[in-house]
Amino acid sequence: MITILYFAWLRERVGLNEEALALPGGHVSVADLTDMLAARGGGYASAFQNRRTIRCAVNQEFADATAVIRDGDEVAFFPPVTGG
Amino acid sequence: MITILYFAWLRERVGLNEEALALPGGHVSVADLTDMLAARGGGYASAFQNRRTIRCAVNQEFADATAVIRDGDEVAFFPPVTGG
Amino acid sequence: MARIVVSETDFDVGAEIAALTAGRTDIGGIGCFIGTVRDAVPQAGTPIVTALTLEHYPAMTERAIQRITAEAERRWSLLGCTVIHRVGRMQPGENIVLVLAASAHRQAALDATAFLIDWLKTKAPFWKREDLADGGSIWVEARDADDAAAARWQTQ
Amino acid sequence: MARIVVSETDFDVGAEIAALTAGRTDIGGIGCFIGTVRDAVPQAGTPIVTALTLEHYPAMTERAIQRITAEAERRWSLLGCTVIHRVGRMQPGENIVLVLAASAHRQAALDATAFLIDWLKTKAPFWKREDLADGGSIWVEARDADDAAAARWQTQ
Repeated sequence: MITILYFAWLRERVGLNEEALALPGGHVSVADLTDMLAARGGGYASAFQNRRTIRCAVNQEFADATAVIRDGDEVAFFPPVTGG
Repeated sequence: MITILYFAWLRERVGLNEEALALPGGHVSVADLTDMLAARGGGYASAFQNRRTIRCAVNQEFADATAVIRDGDEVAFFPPVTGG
Repeated sequence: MARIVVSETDFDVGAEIAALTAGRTDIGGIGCFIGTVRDAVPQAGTPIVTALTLEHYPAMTERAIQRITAEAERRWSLLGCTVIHRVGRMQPGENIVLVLAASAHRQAALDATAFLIDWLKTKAPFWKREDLADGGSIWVEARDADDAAAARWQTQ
Repeated sequence: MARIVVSETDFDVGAEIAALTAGRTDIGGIGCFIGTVRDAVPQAGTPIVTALTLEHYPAMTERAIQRITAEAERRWSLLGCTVIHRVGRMQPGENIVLVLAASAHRQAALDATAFLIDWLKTKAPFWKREDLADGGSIWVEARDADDAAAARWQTQ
């Protein structure tokens, strides 16, 4: 199982703060996980429709589309940060 | 008459905070006034020996060596500033 | 070692500076930046923001800020460094973020301050939502200018 | 219109920031620089400065600072600007100078702050004398680096 967190407007569109997901093959790339989530349609499709506006962190570290997610990881999806 | 003020180590070398001086021709350049003062010898010669380290203001405005000093003016000599 | 605080509570700039410099006589300059809630959005210019909400990623936030302050301490000889970032809901005029950087020399203090706020804006997991006078709300979009400001420091 | 103070009295950074921002909701960022008395001279590194005395040219000082703040207000859209410079004798660790610049945008606030301190160091009639642990005293020499820092702003 992995934990997926959503922040800002991704959280609002998906309608969840977080969820658990069983990984089919034990690991997956960020890009493939994004495709899987987008394919769910509805709020997920809306949240993930424009990949350019989505950032990801794996285990609290920024990660790019090629990063590998393994069982037990915490994955977060969010828009580009706007603090400061 | 003009008023001449000295600051920082120029003040210490000259030994005066300020003095009054009658201008011979009613006006003089900063460079010529500097020469006149240096020619007095003693503390004045010591104060004015290295022109590169001396700055001048006429009537509370920074002035270069070619600036003209007229009767009634306030002239100040000091080293490069070091505040802030 | 930097002082890092992520909190809903407002900060006291004077007290933070006093804590940073207490008992020290080797500091020559302290750079400081305070970000505050503005009631106008850049596009409009008129006061239409009624509140700002800062969301963050709690498990990641302090670690991300530690990375940023460690990088500042690697690049400049700092004698002290403080980053306080508020989260939650704030009114126009309230403080959002405080950056302090102390050094023997002013240029290091000023450069480190600019670096810290530039990187905080682009490399720490915070998101701003503005509540508007018309009852709606918008998520603030990341600005290309912020990315460019942060990228200035990459070449050093 | 900038707030300019030249005084022997210490300043309260928190109170100055509060005065600059009181009742305002259009400010997005406040840049701040505080210069303090350091007990080490650059050449030595060890604590040998026992006191610092700031001499100035009273009839000229405020006018020179007004020129500098007016130039900052011409270059950047500032919503507030404060310059406080102390004169007289100070101990290591004490405040010497405070610069505040407020703007809708952080880059303007940070740039104006750096500009103000760079120009104060090279265009306002202050002179520093350091009393040393060996009983002597030296007039601080102007640094080429300060002239270079001030000259950065000429090309803009």
